[in-house]
Amino acid sequence: MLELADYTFYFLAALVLISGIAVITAQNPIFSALWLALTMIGVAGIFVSLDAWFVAGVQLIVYAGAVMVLFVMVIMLFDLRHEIHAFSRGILSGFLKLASAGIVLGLIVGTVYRSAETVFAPPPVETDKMADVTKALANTLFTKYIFSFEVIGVLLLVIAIGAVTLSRIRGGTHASHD
Amino acid sequence: MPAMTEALLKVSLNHYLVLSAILFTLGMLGVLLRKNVIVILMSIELMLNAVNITFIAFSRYSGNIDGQVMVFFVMTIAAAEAAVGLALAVLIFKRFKEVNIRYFEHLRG
Amino acid sequence: MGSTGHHHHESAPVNLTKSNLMFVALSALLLGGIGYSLRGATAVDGLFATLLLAPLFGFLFNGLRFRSPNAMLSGTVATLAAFVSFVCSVLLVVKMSGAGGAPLSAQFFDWMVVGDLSVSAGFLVDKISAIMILVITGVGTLIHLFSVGYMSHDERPSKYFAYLNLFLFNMLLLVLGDNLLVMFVGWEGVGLCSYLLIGFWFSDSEKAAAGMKAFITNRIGDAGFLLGIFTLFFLFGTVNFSEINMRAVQFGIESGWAGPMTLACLFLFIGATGKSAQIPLYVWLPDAMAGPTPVSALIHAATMVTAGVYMIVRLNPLFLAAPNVLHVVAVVGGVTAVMAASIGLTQWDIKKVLAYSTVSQLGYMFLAAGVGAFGAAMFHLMTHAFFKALMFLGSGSVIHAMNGEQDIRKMGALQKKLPITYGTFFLGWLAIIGMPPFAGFFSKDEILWLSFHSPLGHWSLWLLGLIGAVMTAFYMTRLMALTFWGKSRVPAGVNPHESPLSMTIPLMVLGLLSVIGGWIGIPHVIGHALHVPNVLEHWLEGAIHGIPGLQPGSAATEIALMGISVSLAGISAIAAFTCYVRRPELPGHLAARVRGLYDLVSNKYFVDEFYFGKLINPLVEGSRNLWAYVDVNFIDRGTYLVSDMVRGVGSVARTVQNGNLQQYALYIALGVAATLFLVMR
Amino acid sequence: MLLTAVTFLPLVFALLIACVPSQQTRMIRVASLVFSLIVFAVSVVLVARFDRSTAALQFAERLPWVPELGISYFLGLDGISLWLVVLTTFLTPVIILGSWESISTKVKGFHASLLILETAMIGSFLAMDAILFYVFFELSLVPMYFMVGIWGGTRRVYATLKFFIYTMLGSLMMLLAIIYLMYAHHDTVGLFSASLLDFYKLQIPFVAGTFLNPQTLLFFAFALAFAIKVPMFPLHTWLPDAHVEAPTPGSVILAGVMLKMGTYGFMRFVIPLFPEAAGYWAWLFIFLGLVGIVYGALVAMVQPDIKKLVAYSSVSHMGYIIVGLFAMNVYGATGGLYQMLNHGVSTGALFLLVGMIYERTHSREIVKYGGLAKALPIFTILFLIVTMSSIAVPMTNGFVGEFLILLGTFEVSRVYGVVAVTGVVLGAAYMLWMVKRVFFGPAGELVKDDHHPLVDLNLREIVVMAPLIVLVFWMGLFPNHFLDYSKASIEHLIQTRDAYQLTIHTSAAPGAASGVTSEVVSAAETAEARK
Amino acid sequence: MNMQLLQDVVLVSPLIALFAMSLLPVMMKVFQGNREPNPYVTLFIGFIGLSLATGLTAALSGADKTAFSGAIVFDGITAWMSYLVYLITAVALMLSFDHVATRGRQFAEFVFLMLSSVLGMIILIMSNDLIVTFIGIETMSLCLYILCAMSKEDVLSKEAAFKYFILGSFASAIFLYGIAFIYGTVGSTIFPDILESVGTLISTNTLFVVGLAMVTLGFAFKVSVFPLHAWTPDVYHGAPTPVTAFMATAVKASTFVAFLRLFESEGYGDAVQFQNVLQWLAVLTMLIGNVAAVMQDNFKRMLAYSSIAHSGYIMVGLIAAGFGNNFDAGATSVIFYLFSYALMTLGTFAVVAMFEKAENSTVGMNELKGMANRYPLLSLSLTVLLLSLAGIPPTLGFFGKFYLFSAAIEQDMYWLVLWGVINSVISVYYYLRPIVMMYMSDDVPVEIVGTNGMTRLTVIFTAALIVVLGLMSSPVLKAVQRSVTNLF
Repeated sequence: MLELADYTFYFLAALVLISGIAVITAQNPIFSALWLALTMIGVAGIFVSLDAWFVAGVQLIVYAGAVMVLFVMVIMLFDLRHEIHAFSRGILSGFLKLASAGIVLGLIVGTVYRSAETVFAPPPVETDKMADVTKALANTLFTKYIFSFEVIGVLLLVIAIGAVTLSRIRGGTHASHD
Repeated sequence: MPAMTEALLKVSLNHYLVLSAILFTLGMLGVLLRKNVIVILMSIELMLNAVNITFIAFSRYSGNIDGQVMVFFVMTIAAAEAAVGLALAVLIFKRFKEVNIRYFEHLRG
Repeated sequence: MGSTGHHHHESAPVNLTKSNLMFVALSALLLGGIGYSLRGATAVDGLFATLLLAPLFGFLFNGLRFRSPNAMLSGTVATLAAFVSFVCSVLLVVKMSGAGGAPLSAQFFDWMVVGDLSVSAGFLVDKISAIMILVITGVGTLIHLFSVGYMSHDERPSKYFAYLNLFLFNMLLLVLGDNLLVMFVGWEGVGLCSYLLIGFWFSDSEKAAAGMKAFITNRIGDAGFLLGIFTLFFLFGTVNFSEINMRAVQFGIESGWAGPMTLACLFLFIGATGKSAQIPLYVWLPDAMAGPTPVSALIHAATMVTAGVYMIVRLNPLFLAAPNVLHVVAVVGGVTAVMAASIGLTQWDIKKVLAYSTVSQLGYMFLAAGVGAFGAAMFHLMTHAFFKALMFLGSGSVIHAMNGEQDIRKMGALQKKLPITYGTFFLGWLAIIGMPPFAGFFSKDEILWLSFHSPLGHWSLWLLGLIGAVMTAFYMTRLMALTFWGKSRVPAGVNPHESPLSMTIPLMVLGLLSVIGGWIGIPHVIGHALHVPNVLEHWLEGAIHGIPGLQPGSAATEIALMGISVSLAGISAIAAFTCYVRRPELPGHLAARVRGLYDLVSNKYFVDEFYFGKLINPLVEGSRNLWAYVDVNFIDRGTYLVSDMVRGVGSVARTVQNGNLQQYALYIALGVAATLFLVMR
Repeated sequence: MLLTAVTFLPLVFALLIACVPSQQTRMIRVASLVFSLIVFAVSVVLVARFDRSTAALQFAERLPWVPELGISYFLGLDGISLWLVVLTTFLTPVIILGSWESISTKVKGFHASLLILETAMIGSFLAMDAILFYVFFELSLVPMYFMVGIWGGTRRVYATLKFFIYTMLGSLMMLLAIIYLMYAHHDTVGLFSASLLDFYKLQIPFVAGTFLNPQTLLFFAFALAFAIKVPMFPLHTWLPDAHVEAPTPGSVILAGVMLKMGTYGFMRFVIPLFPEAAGYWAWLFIFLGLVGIVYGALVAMVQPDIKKLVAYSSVSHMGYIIVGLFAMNVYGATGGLYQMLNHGVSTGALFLLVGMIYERTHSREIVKYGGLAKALPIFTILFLIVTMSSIAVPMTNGFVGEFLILLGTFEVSRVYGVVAVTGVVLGAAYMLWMVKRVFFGPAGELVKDDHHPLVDLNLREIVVMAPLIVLVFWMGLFPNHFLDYSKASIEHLIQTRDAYQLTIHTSAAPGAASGVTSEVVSAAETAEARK
Repeated sequence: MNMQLLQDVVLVSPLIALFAMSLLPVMMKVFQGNREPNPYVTLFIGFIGLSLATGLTAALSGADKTAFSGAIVFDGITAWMSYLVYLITAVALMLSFDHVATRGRQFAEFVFLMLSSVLGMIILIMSNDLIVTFIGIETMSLCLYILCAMSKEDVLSKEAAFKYFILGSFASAIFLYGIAFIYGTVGSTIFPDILESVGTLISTNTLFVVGLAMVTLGFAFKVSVFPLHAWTPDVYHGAPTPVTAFMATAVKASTFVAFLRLFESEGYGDAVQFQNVLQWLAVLTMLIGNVAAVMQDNFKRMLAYSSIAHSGYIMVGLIAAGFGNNFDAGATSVIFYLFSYALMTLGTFAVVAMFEKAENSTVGMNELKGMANRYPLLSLSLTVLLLSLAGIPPTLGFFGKFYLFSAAIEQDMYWLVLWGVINSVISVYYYLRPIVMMYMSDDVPVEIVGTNGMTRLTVIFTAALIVVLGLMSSPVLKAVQRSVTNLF
């Protein structure tokens, strides 16, 4: 008996996959970006279907929001339009690329069916409310994972400075033009 | 037979894992096949998203909240990566006036 | 020749000081050596030491002033050195016979002591070596003396005399050594001197090549000798002659071919064929005539080439224990005697004739040894030393007179111009063709008789000897006729003149010896009638084992055989005289009749051609191929193949590293796929 | 301390030389000569204080180096290594004097390299710890590499690389084997040790007839390293190239000492460590040695280049040594050891002489010579003497060694003996043929050049050659003066080959008996005793 | 603040100190109105930061404990490897100070990023949790991507940075995916938990094996193991040489430690297939590195390939540690090798740095021709360094290789060692080539221009150290052994 949750999953999965395929097939990067945003939203939906409310929210804000804006801005900056050679050429390498990706996929899927089912055969425990999950998440984050959390903070600072640095790099031929 | 099909169609952990595997593969293919560096960056984001689905799915089905924390970290790092990547992209665009990776083959041999 | 030589003479004063320095140093070394060897020495030790070291001193003296053109000084010192040796030899022999014939020995120092092998520098004079040292130092002294005149015009007489003295030293080592190893030292040493002296006029490529040929051919023999030493050492645990002989007797007679003693004797005989120029290793000796003629007389006639015979005689109990080898020795000796003699029939070079004659006469000695007649072998060795040295020196005198000409077709009627030479040569001729009562008659006759009569002999061996004797008479008469008799064919501008006294005195002494030398070994059939004892046989008694199973022979047979050989030789000589003096056109006709045979013989049976064409050149060519194919093309090529493989893979790796980012990503993806696949398998 | 002194004095001297300004070439040369003579003097002291009655290690010094893996600084001297050390210290001053004029560029570097090389070589002969040995063994490659590569001929880079890589390949296999032995020792005794003395005590499993058993594999790993160094027949091709391109001193040291490190390795490591395998595979090594003798001689015969000819003659001579060692009797082993010294002296001398003539004509092509005997008599005499030594004419050193080897070979098998003896003939053939073409006959194109008349050897060159010539005869006439020192060791090796043990000679090492050393040694001994 | 947290914070005090000091120059720059502080001051502050961190690490050493709920561990290896990374960083800073491509207007940021990268490395070294490992790797890598681009050179460095970035992120995604699988199967990402379940899961649960393989490959990328090595030559070539030196040594050292920690379990004993795959990767890594290096004419590229090959050697030790019965011996050999490798590589790259005169020049082999005539000491030092890389005794490189091979032989991995030996022989060929150029050519040498006192010092210092420590490797070995077994 398929329930609503199952149909929801299939819908979201279709959304994620279709938009995912579109991301890598769209000739125009700006469309890729838009499709990527849709994928992110789909993934956020998947998160919700897995009761990860808080993470879904963060996904929407950080990914579909901030990161995508970054992408779009850069694309606008470059003023890129339709590309003539969007895909790399080469029959052999193309075949190998598809084949290797296919093998990886096949192996993982095969493995999933061989082992995950047995490990997680019992149905998942239902968690009650969204708030509980978020609370538990916060608890874990600030106790068990406090070190990682702090380091991530430092990392963001470093990256901020680094990104600024990158944008200010001058030298070589440019330096001489100054 | 229908029962079998139904058992297969009934959403379980495996479905999420397969979904994430496919998405991951799509991301891989994007990195492998697309020539525009921006799209390659996007493909990497796809891969990270796929990983996130795996984390959340495992977390949910094992009742272990740690997975969600990890997703949290991954997202942050993904954002950092995107920042650095785009900054680099801008940098090379300034130098090469191109973002097609086939122009970046000076280092070889 | 002259210009470069002068150049060195001019620069000599500077360098001479250096060599003087060396001279002083080496003299000190030598004196030290003498002192060392005389530590607590008895008189015998001292005699041995002086005997050996005198020529060595001469060598060093002349060797260090090798640039000096002063033939007089060099020659005098060298001759004196040889003479001192001779005096010592005489003293030693006298001392020995005074002591009842017991061998005298001297041990100087331990040479090699390893494991069970213990070799000392030990020397021994017994009755066998007594004959040898007397011949060597005696004839040697004469030849040194002869050389003083002969080499007076040479550029480097000092070097020559140095070599000659070194040869004497080594030859004495050879005969005096009380064990196989010391003998081998001399054995190789004389080979070395022979090499140096044959190639003495090294500017001529052919002469240098002749020296090399001699050395290498000898080396083949030496290799056999070494194997013989090894076999004997592992059989008896010693290399000492007396012990070997003693043990050989204890071991008894060995039949078959694979026994250790037989093998050892065969190996040693290979050595003997090398040194004594027997089939198949005789080829070096005719070429060795490239050296100065006195050298030919001393080394290649009187002394060194007889070393093989001496060695067999020295080890006679051992050889008697291996009768099969003795048969081989006899057959090889007999065949060599005939074959060399036949080649001698057709040679035109005066020295070549004598060389083949030497090979032939050495064959007789081996024939004698092979039938167990070791005494006869020693006897013939001695007489041969006298008359062959005489003839070589005589030929040297002729060549000297003819300004270096050696072709007898360009001589003739020299008997007037060179009376002393002719006279002495004549005596030698009579001796070698075996006319009684000259030296050769007695020794050769004893060999023929014993080869017939000895239980180890056979009538066919006698026949071989007889044929050889007939041929000898023919070619020797031919030589006499073409050189001294008949009409003069001397080219215009050459004025032969008799040699100086220093050269003729040795000739005369040797001529005398050629006449009387044989009298010490007068056969019993004659001696009995004349009441003359066989001194030599008496002398060698005890030192040499008698022929086992020898029955007293019938006197009639012996006399009959003697008559046959002497008369046939006489007829042969007369035939030769007829051919070359009376009717000089005859030999040409005869040769034309048997053209094929004549060509075969006059080309020495094409043995040299065979050796070079079938053995040596293929070896050299094969070595070139070895080098080209194994070293260069196979091993090196293989090495390069590996390095090329590495480089090939390296260039593939470079191509793969094409700079394309997605290609790299592909490698990662492939790596992931492969790893996952392999890990899960 | 004596052994340390003789080993490391050259290194110290090399450092001193390095401090001299490069322009002071004369001072560098003189200093190197004096220094190398000092080292030689120290080695003579070793000889003088050597107790020849024992096979045990003398003057032993042992200090922990890497105790975690049982590696120690362990030097010791016995009858096998004594003369090789002396040979090294003897040849070094000869080489320095011999290269007085021929090395004119980078003089400082050259002498420093030479002295470092001396340390490495002496160290290899003295090291009684496998790793220490390996260190010296490999270290010796480096200065040699530079000597060939910097002061060599036109194809020097090729030759020196070939030399280096060939040798390295072999020695790395040996390194693996050494490591295996260290663990084998650890497994059986419970302690790490890289000491040869401890290795000797190991019982390494051996199965006759198969290849894949520990002892056989270890045997071949060691043998490969040494066979390349020697070099044995199919692995010899680096040698002619290296010799031809090397400068004279390089050739001398290479032929004189470095090749002996290979044969020494066979004596010190291969045969006593793996007695069963060595016995079982002796036929193979004798066979290859015989092939080397004959092949080297034949190929030498057809060489157009004098130096290459001498190089191939080395292949032939080293073949004798291998055959002698694997005859595994006292004659073969003694002869082998003696031949190592002989070869060092006579081939070293030959290379020096070839170098001297090369300095005059700048060519080594045999066809361009001829009639040299007339132009350069002193040179010719010396060359002939050395030739005689090389082809083993009695009364020269070569004979004693070759005779004993052949004797030993013959004891193993008559067939081997007969084959080996052919080398005697072939040896004479190639050397004398070369002598004939170079020295005799009419003057060749290089010799008759009137504008540049050849000058005979000067006093320095004679002084260089004199000690070698003296040795040729000394060693030929009085071999016991040398062999007496080695007798005990060789007999010990041969007689107890299947259960070879070495002990440390305690009483007769007055110089080595410093407190620390003896303590360490005795500690090590008690540790062994406990086992 | 509870006591536990305080103790934990104390344990990471070196990191805090380092980070604080690294921020200082940047802050100065900000407060001075974007005016670059005196580079000497920047360098000095960097050194102070490193010394502080070193001092604090030393003060804390001896503590063998985990912190932050088992996220990090501070044991002997942590301390020892931290010293090494600090040392490398100090040298790399000196090289950067001298180098034409890195000194100048952004030196403060450069130092900041480099020290931040060190921060990531130390986290990586002390990480006891896969997610911390991941964060450490990312911190380290993201800084490195930027550092690679921070050259005055315009084309190659940018391309290198971008390639490195894309491939690095790609590999990170794979690494992360592996973590996800491990998390899913083990239920935790903490090393002790994972290592405890390795024994049971590796033969029963394929998903776990896939996860482990992916994590392994993630590490493999960072240490450039075949076939994830392809970025190495390009990035090493394009990056400014001081950064290359830093990457080649510090990254490898820290990543291998984390890699090693993943294998500190008895459970791998039966994982034959896993072992086989790793062995093949090791062999192919050695081969591809050495064989490709043979064909290089560019000195820097050659060194890049050689660094790939060295990863292969280290893998030998790693496999011996992971799949044998004596983890300590294997780990000791790996750490010892990392130490020796770092010294040799730093010295060699320092020579490369000296030869780079212009901003976008690369050093061809030919430029070394005749160098010995002009710069004898420098040539001698480079010779020592190269011989050490080739593993010729008595240098440190020889002993490094010796211990690696010893560890593998102890585990009867002869096949692997044999390949190691074959590769060592191949490597000799190309390591000798620069020596040939320097010594065996009479060409007029290139002149080294510019101020490079510290670089020169580095070359000579490392060369001397290599010889001295080679002859006295025992103390070093003992220290490493103690650090591995935590017996202080």
